[in-house]
Amino acid sequence: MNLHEYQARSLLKQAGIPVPDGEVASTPDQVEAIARQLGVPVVVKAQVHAGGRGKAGGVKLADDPTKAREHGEAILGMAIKGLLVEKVLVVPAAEIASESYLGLILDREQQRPVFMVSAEGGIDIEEVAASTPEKITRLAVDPRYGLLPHQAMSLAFGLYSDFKQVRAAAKIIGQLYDVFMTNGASLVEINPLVTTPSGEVLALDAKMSLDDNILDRRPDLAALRDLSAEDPSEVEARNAGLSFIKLEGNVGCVVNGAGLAMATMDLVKYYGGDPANFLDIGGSSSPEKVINALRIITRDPAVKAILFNIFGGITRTDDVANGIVVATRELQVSLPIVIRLTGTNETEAIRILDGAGMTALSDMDQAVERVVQLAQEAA
Amino acid sequence: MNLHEYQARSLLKQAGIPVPDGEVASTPDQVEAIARQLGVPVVVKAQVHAGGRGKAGGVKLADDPTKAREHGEAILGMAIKGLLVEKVLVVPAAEIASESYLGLILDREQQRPVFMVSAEGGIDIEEVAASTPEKITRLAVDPRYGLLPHQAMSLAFGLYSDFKQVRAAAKIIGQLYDVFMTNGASLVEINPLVTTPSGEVLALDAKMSLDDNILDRRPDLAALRDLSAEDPSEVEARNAGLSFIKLEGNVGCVVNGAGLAMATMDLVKYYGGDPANFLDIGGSSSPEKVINALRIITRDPAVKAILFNIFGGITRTDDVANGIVVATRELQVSLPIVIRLTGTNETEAIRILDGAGMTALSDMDQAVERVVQLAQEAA
Amino acid sequence: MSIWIGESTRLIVQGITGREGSFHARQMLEYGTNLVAGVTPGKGGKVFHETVPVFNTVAKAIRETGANTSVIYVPAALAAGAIYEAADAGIELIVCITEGVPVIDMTRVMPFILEKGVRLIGPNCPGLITPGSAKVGIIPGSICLPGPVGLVSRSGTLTYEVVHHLTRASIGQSTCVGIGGDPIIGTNFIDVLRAFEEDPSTEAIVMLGEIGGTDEQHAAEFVQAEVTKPVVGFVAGQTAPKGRRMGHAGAIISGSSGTAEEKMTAFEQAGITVMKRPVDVVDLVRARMARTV
Amino acid sequence: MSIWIGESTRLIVQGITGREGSFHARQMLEYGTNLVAGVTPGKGGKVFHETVPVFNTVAKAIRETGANTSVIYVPAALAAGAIYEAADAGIELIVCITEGVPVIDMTRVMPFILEKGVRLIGPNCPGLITPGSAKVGIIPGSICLPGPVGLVSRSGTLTYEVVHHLTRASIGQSTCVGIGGDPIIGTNFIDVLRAFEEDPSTEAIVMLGEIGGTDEQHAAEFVQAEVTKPVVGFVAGQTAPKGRRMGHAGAIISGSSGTAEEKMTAFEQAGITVMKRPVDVVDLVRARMARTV
Repeated sequence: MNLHEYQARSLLKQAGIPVPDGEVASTPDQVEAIARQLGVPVVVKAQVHAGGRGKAGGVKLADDPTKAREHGEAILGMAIKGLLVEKVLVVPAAEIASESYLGLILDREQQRPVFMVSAEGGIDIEEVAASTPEKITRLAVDPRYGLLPHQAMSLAFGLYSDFKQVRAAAKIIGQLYDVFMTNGASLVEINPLVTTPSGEVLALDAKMSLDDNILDRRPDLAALRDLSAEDPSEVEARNAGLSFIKLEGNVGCVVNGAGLAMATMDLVKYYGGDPANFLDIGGSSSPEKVINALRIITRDPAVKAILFNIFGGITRTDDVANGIVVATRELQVSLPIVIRLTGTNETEAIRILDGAGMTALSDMDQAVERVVQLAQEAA
Repeated sequence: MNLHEYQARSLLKQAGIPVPDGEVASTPDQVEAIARQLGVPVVVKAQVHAGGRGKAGGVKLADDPTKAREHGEAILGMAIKGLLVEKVLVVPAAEIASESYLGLILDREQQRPVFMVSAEGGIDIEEVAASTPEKITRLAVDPRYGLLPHQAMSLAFGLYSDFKQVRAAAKIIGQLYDVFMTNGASLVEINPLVTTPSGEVLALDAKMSLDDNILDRRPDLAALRDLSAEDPSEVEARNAGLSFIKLEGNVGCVVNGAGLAMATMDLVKYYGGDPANFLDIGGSSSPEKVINALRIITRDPAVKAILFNIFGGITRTDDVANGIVVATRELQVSLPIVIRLTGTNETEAIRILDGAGMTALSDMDQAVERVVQLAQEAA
Repeated sequence: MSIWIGESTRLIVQGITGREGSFHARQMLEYGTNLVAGVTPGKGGKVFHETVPVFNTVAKAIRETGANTSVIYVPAALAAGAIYEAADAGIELIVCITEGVPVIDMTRVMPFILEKGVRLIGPNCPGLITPGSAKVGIIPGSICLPGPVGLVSRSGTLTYEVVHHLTRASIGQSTCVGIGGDPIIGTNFIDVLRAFEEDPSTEAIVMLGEIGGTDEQHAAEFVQAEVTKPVVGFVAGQTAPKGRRMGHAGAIISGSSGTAEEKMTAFEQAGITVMKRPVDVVDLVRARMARTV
Repeated sequence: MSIWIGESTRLIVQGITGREGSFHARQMLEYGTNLVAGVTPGKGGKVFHETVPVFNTVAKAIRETGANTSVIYVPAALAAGAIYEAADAGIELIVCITEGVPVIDMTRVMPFILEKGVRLIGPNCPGLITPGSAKVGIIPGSICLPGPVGLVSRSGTLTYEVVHHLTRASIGQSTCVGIGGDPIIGTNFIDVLRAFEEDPSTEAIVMLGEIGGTDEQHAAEFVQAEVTKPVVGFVAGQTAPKGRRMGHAGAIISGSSGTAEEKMTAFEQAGITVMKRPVDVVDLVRARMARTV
């Protein structure tokens, strides 16, 4: 789960990391009021889960509160990479002497949190990473011992030559590690970490992603989820215990298991079709899950045909068959449906579908070819 | 540093361990008032750094507040193993179904915290340890991973058969580990850990010792030191940066280094004398340290002669010589003093002593023989 | 012959009295797996399915039954604790089926596992099966057939799909291993490839990867350098968009890294024959095995 | 010859710009020790005593000077961090002089040291000296003499006393090691005894113990089982009362365990000749060495 900048900076602040003042606004009036209260100049920043906000016009400097309001009007409601901006963060414009980059990710290969630090921070960090990777220092932390003092110091020595700033940065690096571990993050970034002309070290922007698996034990973090920033279908799917991602095609897919779901999408493409979604109903699938899955998929007007691809292992195919029968009846689905079922309780499943006037295929390729053809005919 | 029971139980309580209510009193009036407030029966318990309080009459049950007051009168001001009781803890008398023992120590050999747990707790735990050590389960904790859930459970399964009690005990065991580690303890004990007839698990008594080295970084814990429970000379010595322990003999010893100080005491004994103290002035000894050392030793009326035994390494013997000259003049010491100096700046030291009409020996055995003889003559 | 599980397996189920644990314990028993005990704290002394004793702790289960393998079906919040317990008690192979284990838990579990010299498979995996001999996890026994193909996969049902094709074509399997779809897992492709390479009963290897991370690329390098047996591979997620988690916590393409294309290229460069569709497994395995005989 | 330090020692001082560190750095230089660098964060680029470069980190000091040994004089609160840094950077022998290190810090430092395969001496110790060759720590060089006796001790000035007696009697030392008086220390008696046993230049061993713990008892068992060279021992604290910490954090008799009597008995049973007084070392070492020649 991605956090908004304003949420991430508040977690950083709680950990003691120096972050400039700032408030979130969702109306131009609020933007103006905050600008007055903080004192100008201020920066108005779109709060949206997308990179490249600055280049997209989502970050603007204002020299007076009225100008801040205008920026608020312009940014609130704009779309950045397809995402609607519903909130802006208003912060005092900091005078900047230098910009560094401080990142901490969970590294799959090393199976540890790994710092990535560069004295060349700012908006072009991706370019630094691509063209001069040697300018990024990487350091893995052994979670059994935690971040050791000399590790924080050595990273900080890589950023600054002034020892006061080195110490300040080392402290921030330690706090960043704590934020990461205590909140079960998969990524935390401060970009830029700036020095001011007076020598202070400040976190000017913050980015943070959490491991979804931590949310069960941390309702406080789960509450940070911004449903308005997500596709409503995906929110609905998650609430129903489904794993769903909307795509651009016209073949709706209902599959059990993430790997098989991806392979099914790939096969749709292989046979010349275009998948409308990724959807995994999971292992122990009740009829309700099938109903919810079908409801979400049929709401997408682009979908022209629907494929069920179920390999019964833990999943009982008769459960799924029951779900399909009930769902199509309840939702009055008029789209063509192709069903592929095999595995656990397959005979019973076929009997159930038969009784409802539906047929099931047992071969995946055959089913995918068929649904692609139906979708093309309907388009 | 040893904590009083009431201090230890308050740390346990902060960590979430269930501890019965209770208040500390230093007057019989307070004892009576607390007994009224808690409701009788209550137990009045001497707060003193000594084991065997119960057998010494320092723990008494009272059925009514007046009786509690009488117990308070009897216990406050009594001496247990030479220590004056200045405070009592008043707690409600718990109904007890079973008594267990829960201890956690820092084990030198394993270099880890080690739990010691026994289903046979209560006042006779020392006897259990001596006669049936197999009834005490030991479990070392790797501080890199902390106490693992199954370790706490397995200890708890050793105590109780009722699963609710097992779970409660496992939770307490986890909290005890946290108390130990966060406060830099060298020992924490709950004895007894009781079950009540209604099935609750409670810590009825608590004992805790802290590593003195942790106190510098934990002023909150350093503040728990009860100076009234210690020998005033030892308090004064500690404040002066000296390591001092009062003994029963008549030969005062001033030595640099703990090992040499012990060896000096042993040698006093070897030559038929009796050391009056252990005193280590430490490595970098200023003249002030010598003055303070001499002041503390001469205050003991039992001391009949004083030995300085200084092996100059880091310690500059001329510093010590200066200290001796100033101190004997300032304090007008009339006791015989034997000085043994050797090592760093020894020539200068002898010159300084010479100038003040004092002589120094360079041989330890010779010096000890001499001071023992002088003490015997003066006795 | 097989890898890691077989006739000498003495299995315990951690969480045997739970819904998932009891269902799959029964399946494993029915398949003929040597299930010697169950563990659920607080249920010690009970008997599961009339034959399997239940203990409060793994240590006790080992003492009483000589167990050497454990499969874990406890809730996500307790999974790390269950792994620690099994490893600490002396279990040699731990298979963690539980999904949703916080990755932060795994960063501490992994060094513990390595220090103890224990093999962990998973978490969030379907486990493994040696057809005709032992099943540890949730892979349906009915779709498997004893034979010469070793299979390793990051997913569950996609594995079943591929195994199903093999079995229908009468190509049996030595052992099928699902290593799981999480970012941090106990056993990776290379571990399984090495075991198959050393296992005399395995003659060919099928490897099912997916988008996310670089495990497949490293595995490809390993195959090129160390594996003499024929390998056929697949990568799921060619149509997956960047930056989105495709179900599995590990199946996410970040930046330009972790794409299916990149992985398939790595496979081809390493001499791994790449399947375009799951069904291709049959022809490709046949062709590669024919060539090596 | 000697153990652990000598001609090949390339020493750094952590905390070289502090009061203690700079004083003893000068002493070590004067003794002829190969002191190649100092480390104090924030003082990188300075030069100590006109010849010794100061670096911000141990890693940099090693890169620039090839250091292999470190001695630590930082404040107690920073000591654990300094040990981690030296071990992490690749130092092979770390000597921590700092006293007052919280024991809880050492419970985490020790497994780190062991994983890295590094030798730590101390904390709260006087360090070690190979007379005529290298001095790492605070043992006064002037009282030592090169020769055949290896000495190991838990204390500081008591060591000097005993070494002084040996030197005055023209009995030189191979290496003198002060292991420190804390409850948790990096190197114990057995480690040093083993090294002396293996060191061809050491012909006899002097071992100075004190009350508290059971290290001396274990060392005695080790001597009986594994040491062929003559060993002379001493135990300080015969007159110490129970339950009181005699200066050293480790010198405390708890219950009936850790007494001087118990330890002296263990020594005698193991064939270690026990000194009654420090001065006895001369006669006893002479006697034991004469017998073995």
